[in-house]
Amino acid sequence: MAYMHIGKDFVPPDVPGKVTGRIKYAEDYTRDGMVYARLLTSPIPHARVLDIDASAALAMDGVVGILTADDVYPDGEPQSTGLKILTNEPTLVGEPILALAAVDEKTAETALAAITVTFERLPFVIDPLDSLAEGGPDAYNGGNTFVFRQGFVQEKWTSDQVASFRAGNEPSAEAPTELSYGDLDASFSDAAFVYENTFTTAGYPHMSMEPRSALAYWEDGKLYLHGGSQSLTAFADGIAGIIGVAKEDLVFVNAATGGGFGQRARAGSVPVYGVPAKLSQKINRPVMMRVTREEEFTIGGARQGFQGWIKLGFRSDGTMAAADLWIVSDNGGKGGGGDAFSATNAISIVYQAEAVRLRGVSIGSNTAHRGAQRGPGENQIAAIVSPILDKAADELGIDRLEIRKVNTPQNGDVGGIQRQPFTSAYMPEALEQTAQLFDWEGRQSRRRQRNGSKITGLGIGQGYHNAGRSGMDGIVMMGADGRLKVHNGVGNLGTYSYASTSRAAAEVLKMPWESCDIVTGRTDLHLPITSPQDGSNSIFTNTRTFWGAAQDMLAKMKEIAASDLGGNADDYDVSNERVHQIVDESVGYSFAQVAQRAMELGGKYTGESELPEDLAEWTQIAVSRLAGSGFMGVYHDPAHSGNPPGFAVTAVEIELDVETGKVEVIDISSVADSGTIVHPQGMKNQLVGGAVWAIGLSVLERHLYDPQNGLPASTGFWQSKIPTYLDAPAKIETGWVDLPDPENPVGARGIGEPAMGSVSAAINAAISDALDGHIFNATPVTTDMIINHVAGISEEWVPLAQNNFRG
Amino acid sequence: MEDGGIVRYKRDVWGEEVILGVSWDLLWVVAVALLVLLAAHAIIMAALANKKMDKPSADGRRVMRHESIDRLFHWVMAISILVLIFTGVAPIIGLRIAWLDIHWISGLILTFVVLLHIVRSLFWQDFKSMILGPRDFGEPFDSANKPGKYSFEQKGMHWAVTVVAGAVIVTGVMMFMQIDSPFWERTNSMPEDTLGLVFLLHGLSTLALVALAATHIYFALRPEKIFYTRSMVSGWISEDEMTLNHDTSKWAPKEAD
Amino acid sequence: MVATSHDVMPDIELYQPTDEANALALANTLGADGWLLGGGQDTFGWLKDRNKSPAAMIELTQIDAWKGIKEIDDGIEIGAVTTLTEIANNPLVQSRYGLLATAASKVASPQIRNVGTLGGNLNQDARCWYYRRGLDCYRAGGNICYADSPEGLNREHALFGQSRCVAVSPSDTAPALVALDATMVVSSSSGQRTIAAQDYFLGPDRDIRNMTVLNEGEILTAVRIPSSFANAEFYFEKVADRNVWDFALVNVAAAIKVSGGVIEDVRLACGAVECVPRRLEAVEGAIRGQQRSEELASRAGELAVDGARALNYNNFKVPLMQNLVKRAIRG
Amino acid sequence: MNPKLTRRRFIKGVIASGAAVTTTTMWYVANGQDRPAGYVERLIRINVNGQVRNVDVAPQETLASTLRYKLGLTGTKLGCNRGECGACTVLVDGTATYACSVLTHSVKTGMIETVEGLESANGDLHPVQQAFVESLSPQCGYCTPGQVMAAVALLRTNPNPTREEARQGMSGNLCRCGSYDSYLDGVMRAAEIG
Repeated sequence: MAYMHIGKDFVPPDVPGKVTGRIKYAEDYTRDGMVYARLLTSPIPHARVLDIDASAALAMDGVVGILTADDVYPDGEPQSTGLKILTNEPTLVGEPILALAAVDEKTAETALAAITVTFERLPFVIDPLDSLAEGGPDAYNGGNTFVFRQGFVQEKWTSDQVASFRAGNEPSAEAPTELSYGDLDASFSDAAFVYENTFTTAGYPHMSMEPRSALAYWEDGKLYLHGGSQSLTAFADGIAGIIGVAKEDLVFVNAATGGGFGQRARAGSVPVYGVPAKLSQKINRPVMMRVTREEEFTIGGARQGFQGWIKLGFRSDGTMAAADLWIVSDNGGKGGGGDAFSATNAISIVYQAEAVRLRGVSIGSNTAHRGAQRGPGENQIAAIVSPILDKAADELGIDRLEIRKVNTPQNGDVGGIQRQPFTSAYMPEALEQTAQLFDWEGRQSRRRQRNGSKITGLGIGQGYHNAGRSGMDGIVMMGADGRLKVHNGVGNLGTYSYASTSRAAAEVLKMPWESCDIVTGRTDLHLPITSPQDGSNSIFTNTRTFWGAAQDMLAKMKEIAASDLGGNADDYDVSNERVHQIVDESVGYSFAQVAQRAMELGGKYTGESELPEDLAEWTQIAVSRLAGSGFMGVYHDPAHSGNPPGFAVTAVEIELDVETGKVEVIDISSVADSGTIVHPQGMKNQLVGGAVWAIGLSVLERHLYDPQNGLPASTGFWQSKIPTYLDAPAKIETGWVDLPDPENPVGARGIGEPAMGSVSAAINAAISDALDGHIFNATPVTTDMIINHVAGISEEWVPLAQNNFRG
Repeated sequence: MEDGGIVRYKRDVWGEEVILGVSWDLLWVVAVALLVLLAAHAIIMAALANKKMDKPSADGRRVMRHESIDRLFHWVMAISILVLIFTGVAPIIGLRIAWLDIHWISGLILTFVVLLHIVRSLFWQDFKSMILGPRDFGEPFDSANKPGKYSFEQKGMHWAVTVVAGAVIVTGVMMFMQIDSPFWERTNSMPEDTLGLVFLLHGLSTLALVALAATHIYFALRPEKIFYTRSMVSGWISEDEMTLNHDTSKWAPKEAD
Repeated sequence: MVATSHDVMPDIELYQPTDEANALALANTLGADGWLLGGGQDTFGWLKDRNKSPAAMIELTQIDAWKGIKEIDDGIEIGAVTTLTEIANNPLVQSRYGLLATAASKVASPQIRNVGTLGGNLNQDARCWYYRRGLDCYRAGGNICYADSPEGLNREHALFGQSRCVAVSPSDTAPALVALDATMVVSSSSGQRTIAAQDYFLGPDRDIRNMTVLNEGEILTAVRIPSSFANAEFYFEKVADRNVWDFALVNVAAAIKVSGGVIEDVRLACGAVECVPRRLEAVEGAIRGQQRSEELASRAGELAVDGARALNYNNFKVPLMQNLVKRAIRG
Repeated sequence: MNPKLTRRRFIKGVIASGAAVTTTTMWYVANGQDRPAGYVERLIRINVNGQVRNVDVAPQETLASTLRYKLGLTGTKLGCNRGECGACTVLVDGTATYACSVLTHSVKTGMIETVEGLESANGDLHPVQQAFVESLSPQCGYCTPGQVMAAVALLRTNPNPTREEARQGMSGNLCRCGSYDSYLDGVMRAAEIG
């Protein structure tokens, strides 16, 4: 289908501001009378605050005030895992205890040193398996896991069960969570090749470039909060509740966000914005809370680590008969994360396994809190499964691309524990296109070729994430100038989907992009609710809402034109910013005129009546404030059916140096199946960005906590090993299938997360390939692991260790 | 880290203040105090010197005071203690030498020798001769009351050294167990506050040992006492020296060969 | 308490002397509470964290006499505050002492090399994260090592010369200078002394608080590289987790004179395996005068790790060091 | 007594009392001397983006603090404040420098360029900025000002870099979004249109 805007590049309105430094992030704002707040955080992994003596600090020149958990929670802290605004019961080193405001940051830091906090030290644990073992310490007060509606629970295995698991055996303990479909035993008995082993994947921090600094001030009863988030209205909706301010009294200002990667999608993972909000309320001054890189690490969240056991069975034709998983998920010091379930779903979906079972439990450790991180679950497991798939291929004498083809999901298939049908699936096309782009066949001659100490490894991998939601709201407005204003509550974290989805509205009205404005960046511009911008859903979710809102406006235009100029509504169409009769284009209104008429008519045309049912409360507030101010198109999106998958396929070539253990990624070719491509440059950015993230997951990034004292070692970019320019290849090849999805008006599905998983799967497969099929069953595979493997050294580390990855 | 006069404090791994060890400034306090006291003593002795004291003759019949084995023990102890003091103090005063291995090796030697000495003194030596009783305290004030084999001062010095060296050795061994050695790999099993206490005691007893060693050496070199030092080398003292300084009814040494 | 993550430079005075005498006088009078400031790339983290609290900084980069690269009778002299970028790009260094040029080009990142100085790279403090976190460990004047224990995170730590502290020399240029038989020129208000590069660095056995022989009031003002190994065959390799902004897991620097396939003379040093750049004299002795060959290289590698004592998580450094030395000799 | 010990303890005491600034002053007063030459004055004039600005700069102040909090040039971002990310990259006499890791006093005689100073008088974007827009190089944009400045410095010394040279030249700038490929596209395009 030929579109005016969909599938075409454009300049998102915020890009010039980014290259000139003019666009403002939270910390770039100032306010008259603004004071600086800094946090005093827990030096102890698990403790209880017995006493806080801040008298000396408060007596210092320039100190304006402090905020403690008692100020924030006069009736006591919520008894659950999850970050608090401030706490008296820290469960990780670096958790905020109190905040102090002073005239400048230096004074605040000096004053903090004068505060004496008396702690009661409590038992702590860094490795979830140590907590599972009978008599092992619990990360939380009252248990080592938190069960919805049950509260804190103690989950314990016998020491022998833990030891046996660490020794590489299937866990024998009862699993609190068990999900499955199919006849596992029957399917395994059909298998010609069965692989079974324990595995571990490291948790690691999101480390967005922008620390979560925030500015807050109160003005005539309204809270103005400047902060960074992945979502705009969805985040504001949530943070209002956390801070305890009415939705209509919160103005959330968020023009740009310095990265999120899952951790700033929902307010629950950034409650620290409550600190400047509450503090400024207490001291009646605007408060800028500066957050350091180290604090960004400790409260910025991390990916869940897995300590797992996996068993995969393959038939002689290569099809995956069964997949059985037992996963202990690291819930960190603050809970959160459902990675194990997503991981299992991903195996079911990507390899179309006939029978699948997940047994699992989430256990706390006194480390950084866990939350969704780019492809949570799907991407860790992609890197674990891919080398196993290759082993099966080699054992069964099948080509490694072929075994993926025989297992590939496609149109009409179902997948996941719920056996949900896909809205559409073009993975076979993606596999084929990747093979072409990468010249998979041609490169086979290079496979395992040795050049000095370097061995070439080839790998191919697939990534998946559910990539679309529905049920949100859309608002478009038009004033007497005839310009289209898309009221947009999507967050701006660098995917530009806020802009590309807005173009669906322009598409409906066949308007030139120059005549359209995106209204966004602060919630007092009256923006509709939308889904949090996580789970690669924005493109699918919001093209639906903006398309719908524009359709509503289009219908209203035709109605007005028909009633004014004669004929029926469906005798009319739009083009060149006019609504006109199809037979005689001269009969019609310019958009400026029809908007004018709409405002004269009022009522449903200006949002004053006949609003769609089920508009979210947040949207209702926006609509009520916009009502009567202009020609309005408003829409509530009904639920879609089926699972809109985001798929990606990647092939890589690596060079592995057996003498240094270094893995250099030489070539990456990634192809996306995410329906119709809305914004090619944006799509390419997601693919290349995902590739760099994958290098981090596969060979670099990990958590380092000292089991002796619970102190974090990997608090900066350096020790977190964030991939640099020279850790990524100079060029990454990208492509896309670009076939439409029927459940989306423009045929689009998301891609952000799968774009990473496919590359991780390919890199870990390539590493095994270079080492004659040796499988590490771990991410990341670091330099030292490779050297030790080649040299036949076994380190003295604890098997399946979590959070002190290889020391 | 902060100095608090006698004790130095540090932050433990979680930021709580704990004892780090003794304040080494005390080393200079001890040094100065010793100089003053010993100098004073020397001056007084010099003043008294004109009051004629008959100096015993080293000639004539010789009696055995220290068996060769005991002399060997003494000198090995002496050397290891001096080495320990030097290697322990060197890094504190900023001497850049690889002191640690020498230090713990000398420490082990001292420990070993002390143990041997204890065993020997209990079963083979005349242990009673070193016992410090109430009557001994009158000795210095009554020229008629002469000591047996060991004078009040000698017993006092011996037992002071015993106590202090004991403390240094016990704490030293505990510290030794906190570093890597040929015998074990170190761990961090000892709590930091306990560790600090051990360091403090080791430091304090070291200071006392420095004082005692200096005093001991000073008196060993005093002209009126030098014959004792000679006896620690050659083993004998003259009958004259014996009768003048000791009560032969309390101590009847055998002939020196 | 260490319960705050600091981020702002606390009050510290700054002196910007423009002539040598003045700088040396300041260093002398300020002594322990004067911090010698080169490019500051190792300094500001310490100060922002408030883990080191000098009263004043003495900036050395305004003194032209201590900048630049010039020829001397026997070789070249490099001012201590010459930037790493200048050294990496200097034609003289590139042509005759490529080993140093390569080493300098491997340090950290371009921007850090742009302001970071040779002196700073040589004098930078240990990177052990426990120490950097501001814990009162042995090196900080305390009475404990958190890294050298069964559970300590010591993947980046020492294989040799551990003595209570197990931190390693983090410098990339230090091993290169040891291999080039360089001499350090150290000045103070009471005069000047020169020290061989390999004697310039101190292990914890001799001084657990300081990594060099510099005394209070002394300043490293220049480095002299003799012509003895000019234009020799050089090999430098740094292996780190990341290819930018990372410290070596192990690095190796070799200067080899070969004629007719025979190794006439050689100097070898490894970084990040000991608290000082480790000169491999035993290896040098064993291969000097030998026919260069794969076997000789392998033997050199084995000899290089003789006596290594691995901690719990750094066993991999043994084969890594062995391989790097092998590669250096193999060429 | 050992001078080392006593002096250190004296200093510790003073610093502990949070009065580091007065320490050396006290030392000189105590010794009846004037401050030695080289002591910095706080009021300085610095040239930023071609404009000479008078500003009161503390001795220990970093250039990033001066730019952001004294001159309001918030285009220069603080991603880590530790020289580990490059978001604060500015040019000092044309050399790419981490503004978070250099003292303002150390560069007060130099020509300082920030991302705000690149546009031409008539508001046209600098070729690098233009190319970054056309290549959609930025994602979240937080590292972008630093990437822009690094690219400007690179292209001044090497107007026509190979992609590999550009990769090396840009390598002091971290991008957590992983947009390296798109930034390199931008640098290569800038070299063309520049």
